[in-house]
Amino acid sequence: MSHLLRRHPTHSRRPRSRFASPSILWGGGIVLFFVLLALFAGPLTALTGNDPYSEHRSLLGPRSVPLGFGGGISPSHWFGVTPLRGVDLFSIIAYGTRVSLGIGLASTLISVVIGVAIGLIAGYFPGVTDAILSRTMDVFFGFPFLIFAIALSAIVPDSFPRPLLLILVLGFFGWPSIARLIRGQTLTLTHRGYTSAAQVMGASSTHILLNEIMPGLLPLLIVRLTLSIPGRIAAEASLSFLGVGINPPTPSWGRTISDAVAWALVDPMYLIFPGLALFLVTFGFNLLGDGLSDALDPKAVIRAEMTETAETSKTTATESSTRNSAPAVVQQGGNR
Amino acid sequence: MPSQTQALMKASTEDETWKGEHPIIRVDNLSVSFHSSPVTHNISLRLFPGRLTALVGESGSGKSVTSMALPRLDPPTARVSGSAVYQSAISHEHATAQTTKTDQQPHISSDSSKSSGSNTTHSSDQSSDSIDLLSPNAPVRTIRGGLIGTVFQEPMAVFDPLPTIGHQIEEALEFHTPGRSLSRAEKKQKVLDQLREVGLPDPQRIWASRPHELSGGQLQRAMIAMAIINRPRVLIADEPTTALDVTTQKGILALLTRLAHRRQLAILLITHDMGVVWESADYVYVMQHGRIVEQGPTRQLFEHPQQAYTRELLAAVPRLTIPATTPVTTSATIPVTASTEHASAHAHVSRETMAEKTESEKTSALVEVSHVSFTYPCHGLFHRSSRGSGPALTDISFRIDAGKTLALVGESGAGKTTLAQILSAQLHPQSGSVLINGQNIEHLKGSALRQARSHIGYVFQNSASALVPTRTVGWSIAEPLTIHTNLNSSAIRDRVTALMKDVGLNPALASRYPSQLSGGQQQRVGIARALALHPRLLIADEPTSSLDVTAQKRVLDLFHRLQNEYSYACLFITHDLGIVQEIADDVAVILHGTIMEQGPVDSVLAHPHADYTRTLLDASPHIGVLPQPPHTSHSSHASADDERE
Amino acid sequence: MRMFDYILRRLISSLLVILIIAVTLFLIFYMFPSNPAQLSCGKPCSPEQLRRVSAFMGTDQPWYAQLGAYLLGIFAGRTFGTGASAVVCAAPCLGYSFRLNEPVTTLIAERFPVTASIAVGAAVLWIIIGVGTGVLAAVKRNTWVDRLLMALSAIGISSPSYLIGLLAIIVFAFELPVFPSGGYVPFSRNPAGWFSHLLLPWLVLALINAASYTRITRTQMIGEMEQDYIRTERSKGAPESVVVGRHALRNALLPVMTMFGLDLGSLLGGAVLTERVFSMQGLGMLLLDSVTNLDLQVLVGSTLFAAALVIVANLVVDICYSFLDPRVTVGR
Amino acid sequence: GSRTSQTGIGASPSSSPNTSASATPMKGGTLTVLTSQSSLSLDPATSQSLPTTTTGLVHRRLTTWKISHGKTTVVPDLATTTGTPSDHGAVWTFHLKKGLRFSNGKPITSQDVKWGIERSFSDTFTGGLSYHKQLLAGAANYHGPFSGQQLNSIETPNDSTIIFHLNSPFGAWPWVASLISFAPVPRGDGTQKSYGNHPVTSGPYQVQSNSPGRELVLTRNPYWKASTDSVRKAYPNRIVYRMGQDDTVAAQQIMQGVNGGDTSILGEFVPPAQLAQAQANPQYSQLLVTSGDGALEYIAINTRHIRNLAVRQAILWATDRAGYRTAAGGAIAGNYATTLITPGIAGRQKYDLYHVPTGGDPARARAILKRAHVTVPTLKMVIQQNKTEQASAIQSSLKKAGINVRIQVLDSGVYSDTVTNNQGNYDLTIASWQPDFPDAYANLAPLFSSSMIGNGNQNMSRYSNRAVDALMTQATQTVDQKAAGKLWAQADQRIMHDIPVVPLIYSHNTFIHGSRVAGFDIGNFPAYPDYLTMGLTRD
Ligand SMILES: Nc1ncnc2c1ncn2[C@@H]1O[C@H](COP(=O)(O)OP(=O)(O)OP(=O)(O)O)[C@@H](O)[C@H]1O
Ligand SMILES: Nc1ncnc2c1ncn2[C@@H]1O[C@H](COP(=O)(O)OP(=O)(O)OP(=O)(O)O)[C@@H](O)[C@H]1O
Ligand SMILES: [Mg+2]
Ligand SMILES: [Mg+2]
Repeated sequence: MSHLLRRHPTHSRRPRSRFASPSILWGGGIVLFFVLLALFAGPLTALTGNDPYSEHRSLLGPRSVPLGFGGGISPSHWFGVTPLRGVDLFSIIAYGTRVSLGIGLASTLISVVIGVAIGLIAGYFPGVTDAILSRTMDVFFGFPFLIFAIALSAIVPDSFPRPLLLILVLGFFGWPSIARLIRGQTLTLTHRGYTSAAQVMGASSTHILLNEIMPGLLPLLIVRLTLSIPGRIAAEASLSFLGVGINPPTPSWGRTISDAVAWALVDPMYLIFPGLALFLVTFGFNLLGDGLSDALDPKAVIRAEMTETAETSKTTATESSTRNSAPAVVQQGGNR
Repeated sequence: MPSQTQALMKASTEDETWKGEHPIIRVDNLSVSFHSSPVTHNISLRLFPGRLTALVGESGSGKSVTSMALPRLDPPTARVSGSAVYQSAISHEHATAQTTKTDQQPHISSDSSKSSGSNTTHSSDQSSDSIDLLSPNAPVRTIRGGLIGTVFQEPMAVFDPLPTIGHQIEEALEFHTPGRSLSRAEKKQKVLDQLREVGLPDPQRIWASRPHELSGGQLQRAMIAMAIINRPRVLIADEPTTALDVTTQKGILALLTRLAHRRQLAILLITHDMGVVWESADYVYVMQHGRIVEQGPTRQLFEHPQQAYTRELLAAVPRLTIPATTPVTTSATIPVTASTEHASAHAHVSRETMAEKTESEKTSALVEVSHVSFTYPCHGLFHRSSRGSGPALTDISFRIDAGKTLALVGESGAGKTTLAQILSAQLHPQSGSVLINGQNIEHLKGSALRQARSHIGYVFQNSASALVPTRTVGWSIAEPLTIHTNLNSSAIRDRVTALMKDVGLNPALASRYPSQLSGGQQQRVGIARALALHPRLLIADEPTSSLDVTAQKRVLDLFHRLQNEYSYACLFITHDLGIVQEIADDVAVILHGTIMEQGPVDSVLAHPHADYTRTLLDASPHIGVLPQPPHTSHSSHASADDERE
Repeated sequence: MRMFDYILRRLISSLLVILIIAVTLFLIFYMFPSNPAQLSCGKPCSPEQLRRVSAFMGTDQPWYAQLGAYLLGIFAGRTFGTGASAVVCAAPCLGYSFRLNEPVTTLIAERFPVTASIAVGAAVLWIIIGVGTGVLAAVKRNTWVDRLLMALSAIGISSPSYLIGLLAIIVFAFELPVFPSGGYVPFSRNPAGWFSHLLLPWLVLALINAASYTRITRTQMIGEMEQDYIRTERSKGAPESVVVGRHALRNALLPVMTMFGLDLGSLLGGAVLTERVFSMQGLGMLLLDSVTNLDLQVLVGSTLFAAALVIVANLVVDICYSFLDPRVTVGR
Repeated sequence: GSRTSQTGIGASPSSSPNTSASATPMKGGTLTVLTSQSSLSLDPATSQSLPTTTTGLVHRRLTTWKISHGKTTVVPDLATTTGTPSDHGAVWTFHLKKGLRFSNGKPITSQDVKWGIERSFSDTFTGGLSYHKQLLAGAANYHGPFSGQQLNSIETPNDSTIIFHLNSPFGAWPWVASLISFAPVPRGDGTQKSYGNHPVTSGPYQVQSNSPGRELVLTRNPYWKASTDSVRKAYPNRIVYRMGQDDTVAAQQIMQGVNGGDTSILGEFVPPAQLAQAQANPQYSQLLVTSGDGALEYIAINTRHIRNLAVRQAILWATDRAGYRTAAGGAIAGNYATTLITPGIAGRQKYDLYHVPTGGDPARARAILKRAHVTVPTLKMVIQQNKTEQASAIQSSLKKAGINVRIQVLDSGVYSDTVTNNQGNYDLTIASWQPDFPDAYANLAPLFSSSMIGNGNQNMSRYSNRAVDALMTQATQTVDQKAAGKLWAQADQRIMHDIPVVPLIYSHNTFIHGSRVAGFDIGNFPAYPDYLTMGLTRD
């Protein structure tokens, strides 16, 4: 129903142009690049005959530091090898994309779904519902996430896949902050005229939440989301730093970065490559988020159209016949 | 240069009442376009100090867009071309001396030379005091608020929701007071005085209130107060009285005229109410389709309308036709044009319905309100601004039968909107009951409530904020259909197109966002949405306040037609007694939250019992017997006119 | 009085929240593979000895009994052991650390100033930096200023705090030694030292946190700048600084404030990574050490304290919200 | 010495005496000890500290260790001799020196020593070294002195004489008497648990201020007399402990000499990255001091889970020790290990039962498994955070032999609990062990005695062999150290036949000290620097 009027002739070209802003293209491109990297980590690393597990001890010096330029960069080891064990760093990063991106996306998804749902409900239904949900958020806030993570890593059987555990932990502890933000915004949006209008129309709460309130939350939510994904990847890194991240040998950016920090002065490339990957992904998501929230903001659409109409005035001319085919409006004054 | 001066003289010498004065604002060839499609074409206007210039025209013709270009308050997407020059009134003598001859030809913008705009600033004798308003170097901050005060069309959204009204007005004062010359108390006092001047009854409370705690009319007056507090030279008032009841409207108009005279203020009054134009404007420009189609001194224009559109405008005004028995002397004035027939036909209908009513008295009413009282709770933990405000409604009772319309008229802030909100279960009364279709709506919950509400159409007073800003207006009109019907999308689209045509909107506008529409267009979107489901009860809160007479007529006809077709009950909130007479069967007059009197329209208007009703009737702008010398029609202001400062 | 009622109601429900957290913590510990007493049994440890230690520490009791004793202790105080060597923990007893030999309340009292110094200073910085850059980016939308700020904030967001922290130490404490590399000097002992030791952690935390504030502020500002009231402000002749600073910003700050309250609240409960990297013994390190050493009572005590801070922060945020946004009523 | 090697306050004999700065320390100055630990107990009853590290600075004992020219010997401390055995070594008598005083000025008597030992039996005070608790007669049901009971197996006939009655003869008692529990506590004092935060001291330093987990400041004890003490040099005027330090930052700080790093030492091993960094820089490498063969690092195989000897053999053969060592930082990490008793312990016999190549022999491992017709399920290896790389190296070497290993990294507390509790829910773990005193008893018994399984004890292989138990008991009771040594060596080889562990390396601990720190020496035992002889040089 929401796309009802999008199919109107004048709209036929909007979806393409609206979502074709440079931010979306660049951001989407970067994100896509990493998604592809994750998917094709196998074939890609196979090009040089590497995998993220094999040790290349011959490439290490007597102090277990990679020999050669830039941490052992060579045609067969594009990013060099790691100190101590001489594992191919490119393979680690390529395979690590799976874990890191997976954790970032999946846990964010969980948090956002729970957080938005609970935030909306708490903000929209005052009184008991709000009180109960808000206090639940308090419990989660008050509960040290780290402690929980550490405890869980001890309690949960090790046969339970660690990445999944991290996704769940990060997901279930990440929602309250989203929920609270959403709740606050919902409180404000509930008092907007158009929300009352929908209520008076007899719209169900679901309808109002989805159609009146959600769109108003979107810009904030998208920003929060794009902040969240890299935040989760970083959180995985922090957990690794404290020793409760992904278990070896599964490669992950977080663990690699946390291991590499100490080597910053000895083998800087060990830190720079995964750090750069993390930064690029963050940057990509942020660009994408900025672009998306612009694309979803009607005022921005209007602005975009402005420049666009100038460019595509020809197409508009041909379309105007279609537009006019809609029965002309009656009574614009009688004498034209 | 020469052509410029000529154009200027042409404009300024059209009528002897201008006394050869020099325009304070000259607009030439102003065109505004949105994404390279123009909405106004070569508009030329003159504003004179001490004069009230009216800009009338159909909804969406570009009135707001044109006027907002002067203080450069157009949306950023607007492209403005042409010229607009401000010239201080000091050096007017020269121009006055040159005024020699009267040009009776309407000054159509397309006549004037293209080059005029750029030259104005270099006019030799006034260069020091003239400001090119559209130049990028124009001192916008001095212009806005200081030279040009602005009253916006939609009063509900114009205030920052967080600070108090008093604070926001004080701030306007600060921007144009050099240094810190005013103490806090002084500022507050000034603001309170100004609030009182615009006719707000309890300035202290208004001062301390937040925007959401005020009624539409209260906000509108606060806006006016804010616009004039710095004594600007020019005031642009975009439909400043739409949310006001007639008495207040009259007061505001009187105030504006007084200000114009006293302070030598040039006022550009945008309105669709020809009655208002007649009563207060000195000069009128008529706009249609983005062009000025006709202009002239008020009387002349009313007496000899040249353009068909102008005539139509004049004809379509719903006139207050008061039966002979009324004590009001102006009652006999019957419009010049053909609406007599219609009005009497309608009167007939009302009489019929009255007869039916007595028969059906025992059948249950569609709406039955008994002994409803409501007081706004004190909001927030810290905000005690509503302290001292008494109950918004006290002991309200009335009924509306199916197929009948009850008009609710009353002072601004009387509690009309509050009552409408109670009827639609947005607010719950502290006492009393509201039965709709026999159900106590207050006790309904969940799907029962939603079901009940699907039979209620509600036109919001603040049409702009009642539309989702992130959705196209087509979506908004379709919303009730998507909620309550299973129509497929093409059926819905057809329905939306039909509805838009019904209310006089070009269906092509369906793909626009609310912010891209004019005030009247937004309002009609709201009406179309309310009618989408053929409600059994229609609550319309000042649904035509922003509409020009043609559009208004169209909407009222639509209401009639649909009511005949679906025989819904209607609560119609308005302040226009003319509309009341045209559309309503019964009328309730509300003051300070209490119904002063109610009954069939004709009998109430003919035999008003309550003093307030009488005041209302007196205050209603009547287009008196035409032609009428302007001096007599303005006699009430005459004394004020003399007190020039 | 509404205010008072509301706060009272919130405080009562907060007690429930605290209780739930305490129960959960005890439950989690109960699920641990075995007895924390093992760690303080000594080397070598006989079963008999282990039993005694367990009895002394109370870990031989079922979890609910331990929890009950713990909760009771908060109000009535507790005594561990008997006779001359009994450990008395006066009410409000949040537990006793058998590892550090101090009541948890004492530990918290010692550590809180450290964490508070870090948190408050960083918070002040990041709210200024974050909101400032956010407003700037919004005002300069789509210019290179905006892009630069967005890129910088992307770096901030994508950097784990320990990474930035360690790199900052390497650069500012070692390569060009202008700041101390870590540690905490109490303000009372040496204000200048306090400041210089805290500057680096403040900056690091502030930069990282500011990044998300930049973004949120920017988005909100852009939204507000398109509202109708902005036009009204301009029509009054308001200088752009007032339009942006006084009106748009105030409206835009509402969600920012929600976030800020929470962030500050939880940071006051311990800035684990920052404290660790900068070797500052605040609540975060206390908490971390207590997990690492299975020091249950310290863990519960400091968690409850942190939780209380968060709850208070939430309450303050909610009250502020109703104060700042008159349309919202908290006591509904 | 300990379960996990990083107690920083721990204990080995080896080849080269590792002396750093040749300059002799001066008297005075403030020495800073940076440590990542979050607690430091100075309570004689609860500490597990070595005599040559922190507690050695504040507490004297009956005997203590002297490290000179790389040799570690037990020497008299408070006592005049290292103890006189009688009754075949089941009774030991000590006499106190004259003129000994506590930091509060009171004279130190034999009752104070007795009180200190008795205190360690109290239920309140647990967590210390408990070797004496199993050895002293009649101690099983003793609950400490606070309820008025005395431990009768400790006699104090006069103020300067103290006599110990043991369950059975115990030859290494002089070493036991050097442990922290034998430090005096003023009689009647120290009833409170927090005593360890501000103890009355007998060594050259006393506690000036102590905020647990954060900072400890030691200043001179005016009542300590150098004339009564042959070991402690007491150079610095003040010693400050900074706890909870990030070891990477601390090592860097010391290397670069910023922020007082020049007068500081790091309480832990140098982290691998900083180790590599310092080795590469001649200026920094001077600051490093590496011990000789210290703790034994090994893979403990949970013999309760992996009962099949063939599997344990396969693991032994598959293990790539060279890979392990590389992952631990290279040659500097230590020498390859084949025996269980570490070099430098009296009686150790060097042997190599299997002659596994250092890089492992996965083919042989496969062959063993094939011959035994076993398929090995995926094995669970629990490790601590700091062993991640090494564990990964082991994992990949076992994989070559077809043995899959799943690594679980655990936080230190949880790790300790997991490997020492009664369930033993793991198959493999990487551990290292440095004895608490240089005696084969402390080397083997805690790791392989069946009484040391679970309950928080260190037999992580959960190895239980009656013959070995008997052999160890016999060795323990042998007072003649030579004869005992033979028995221990026999036990060593006997255990290795069962392969409950795979010995990896004898770790070399590398420490770092500031450029102005001198006397930072590591003897053959323990593989930790001697805090008692450290001091600052003149600028
Ligand atoms: N949310 C609120 N809180 C407190 N007072 C309110 C609130 N809303 C309205 N009021 C007050 O209640 C009174 C009635 O308001 P209402 O909106 O019903 O007036 P109205 O008759 O619709 O006026 P108008 O014609 O100006 O729209 C006014 O004095 C107004 O200031
Ligand atoms: N931001 C915008 N973008 C695109 N079109 C716009 C925008 N604002 C106004 N318009 C269009 O410009 C035309 C003139 O609008 P304007 O607001 O001036 O009308 P108006 O004469 O004030 O009408 P009303 O009496 O209904 O307020 C309308 O057709 C409107 O739809
Ligand atoms: Mg308009
Ligand atoms: Mg109203």
